[in-house]
Amino acid sequence: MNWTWFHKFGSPKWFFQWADKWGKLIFYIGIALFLVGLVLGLGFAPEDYQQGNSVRIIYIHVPAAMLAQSCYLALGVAGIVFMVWQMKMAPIFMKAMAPIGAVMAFLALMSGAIWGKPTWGTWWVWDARLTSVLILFLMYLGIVAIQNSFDDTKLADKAAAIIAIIGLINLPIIKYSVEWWNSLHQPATFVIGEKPSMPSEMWVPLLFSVLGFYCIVTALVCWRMQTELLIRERRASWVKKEVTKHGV
Amino acid sequence: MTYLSFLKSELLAVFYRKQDTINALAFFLIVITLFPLGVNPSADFLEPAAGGIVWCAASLAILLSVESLFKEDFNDGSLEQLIASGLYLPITILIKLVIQWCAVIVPLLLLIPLFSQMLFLPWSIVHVLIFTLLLGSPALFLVGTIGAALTVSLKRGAVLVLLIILPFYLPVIIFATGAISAAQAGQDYSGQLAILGAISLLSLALSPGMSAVSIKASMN
Amino acid sequence: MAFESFSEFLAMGTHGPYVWSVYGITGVFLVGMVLQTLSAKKKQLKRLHSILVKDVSEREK
Amino acid sequence: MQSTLTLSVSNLLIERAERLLCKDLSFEIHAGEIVHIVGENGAGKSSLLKVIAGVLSPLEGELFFAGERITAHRDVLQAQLCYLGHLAGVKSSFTVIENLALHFPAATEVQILAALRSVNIEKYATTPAYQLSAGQQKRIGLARLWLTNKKVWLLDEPFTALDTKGVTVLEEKLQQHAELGGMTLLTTHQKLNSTLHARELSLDS
Repeated sequence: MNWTWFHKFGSPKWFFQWADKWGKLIFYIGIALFLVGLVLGLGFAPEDYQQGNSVRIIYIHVPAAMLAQSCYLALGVAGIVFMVWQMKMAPIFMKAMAPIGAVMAFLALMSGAIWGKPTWGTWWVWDARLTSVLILFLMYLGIVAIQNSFDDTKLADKAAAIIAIIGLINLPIIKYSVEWWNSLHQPATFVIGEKPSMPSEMWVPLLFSVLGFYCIVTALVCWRMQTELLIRERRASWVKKEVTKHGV
Repeated sequence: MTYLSFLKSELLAVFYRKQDTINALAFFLIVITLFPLGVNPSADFLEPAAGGIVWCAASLAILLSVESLFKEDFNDGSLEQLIASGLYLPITILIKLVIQWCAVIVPLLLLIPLFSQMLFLPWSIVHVLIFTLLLGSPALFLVGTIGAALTVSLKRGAVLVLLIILPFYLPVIIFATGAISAAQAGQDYSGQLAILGAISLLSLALSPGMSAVSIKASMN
Repeated sequence: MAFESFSEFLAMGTHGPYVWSVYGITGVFLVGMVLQTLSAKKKQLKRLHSILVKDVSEREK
Repeated sequence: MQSTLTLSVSNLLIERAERLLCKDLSFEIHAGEIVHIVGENGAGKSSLLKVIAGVLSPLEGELFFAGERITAHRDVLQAQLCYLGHLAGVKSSFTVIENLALHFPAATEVQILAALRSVNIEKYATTPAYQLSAGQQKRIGLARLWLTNKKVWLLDEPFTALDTKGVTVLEEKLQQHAELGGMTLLTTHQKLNSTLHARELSLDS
């Protein structure tokens, strides 16, 4: 297998220029996909026979929840990459990613709670999915807190990486424990966002929306990494060149 | 410095810091008192909630006692000496932790029969509570140590440790209280105990090494 | 089309407030994130640029 | 044997809190030498000692001791190392004797008392350290020099908080250590007695 792409992403200069070239395109593609998903989902998808039109919240809830999980997964993997291979880009990626993941977890919680009101009659139900997202949100807050608590960037990077790795190991344990705990306390009546067989009118817009979210988050992370790179590599000659090129 | 002399001096340190152990137990007692006063003192509420209350109180007390595990050593230079001594850091951390565990958990276990009566936990269940504490608390100590090691150079790290470590305590709390409620319902609880043991073993495999890395990163 | 008219679309049966508040809040957060990200990048570029200009002018002196 | 006891440092790069302390630092210390690290405040004197002791890691560079590469693992050096940092690692709740017993489990009480006599704190042997003054606490750390048989001494500001008599005693000890084939690397703002023949190593570029 050819690993040059991996090494290229490890080079700050190469990444900065790559993000300059592709960031905007990815962002616009993401927006387009998301809008298509929204139009299809809000206007054309059928309403649910049980939940009525509130099911349309799925086009926000599911992508946000998926992103929240994927982002934490990515954080953990970046933590391992940093601790094992000392790759310089990994903590920059983590710094850019953590707040976005936290926002995604928050959006999933918020949409889940609002969806819960017409579905269950209360804003909050301690169901397995909402509870795990809540814990995930807390774990994000921990990582963001630790990233911002140290004056020494190196120590902050290492601390965040270690916590992300422990989080990655813990994630399946937490998920399993919460599901088990949930089955103990309330037999599942019906779980939001999960249908045995979803009609294509529903999952096609969902797919668009999910892909759109992924693209938007990718673009955002690229841009935030650029900012972080500018801060950390401010003395490097390539940064000076980029700064003159961008002008003001 | 040898492992044995380090062990002796740690025992001595725990002996001199008796007040810390007493503080942890007092904190535990206060949290337990909060529930009857703050929620409901009737046996109807307390009996099913007892396991959860004890475990929440224990988690907080343990985390607070672990949080400052390396603080004093960091501030007086002992930690530097320990690193420069050539002893294998993960092992010394483990020694420290075992002593701390004994200092906090042993008195706690002795007091558990008393506390469980205050919470109306039936006598026939008390031993299950003790089992869960024996099997689950090592995981809490081990995971908490990583947080303590990471924040050792911070002046005010206590809240940060609580924030980053408590989410990792949730599975332990869930399975521990699960075992207790299973026992209360007259069901088999050995599965939950086995999971608690497994989590503790996993933490034992990971925590000393990660704590050592964290401590080394914190030196300046 | 799942809806007969635009007003029906807005009402979403009886679930309009729920659906639209979710989409509204999400929109605010997404736009906020994008603006914050771009402005942070711009601010950093500007800061570095001003330092660079100062350096160059000092060297010329 | 003495000729193999050499500590050498090559192309060391030390960074602390994103500040470059030293770059391309190379030097060698041989048995019987006393090296005095000089440099301005914040030049990285303490950090250099910590890097050699293994407390901090250098960003770049290599360390060798007795012919072995010790950059990644300092075990070989640490087996021969007595490091006294800016903070001497004195536990305030321990008595003076208990503090020393941690480092010298094999030492008898007579030996420890003799060491305490050398640094003039014998009468406080069973006093908890927190009751002692800063200078007396510093002497607890220094007393280790009279108990240790380690060859490599790294001393960070050993003379602060010592009176003139204490300084003389410590200088004599350093002299004796050098004559016995030990090596000393120390930082101090004080002018060292010329009889020590200390070699100066400057960190200022």
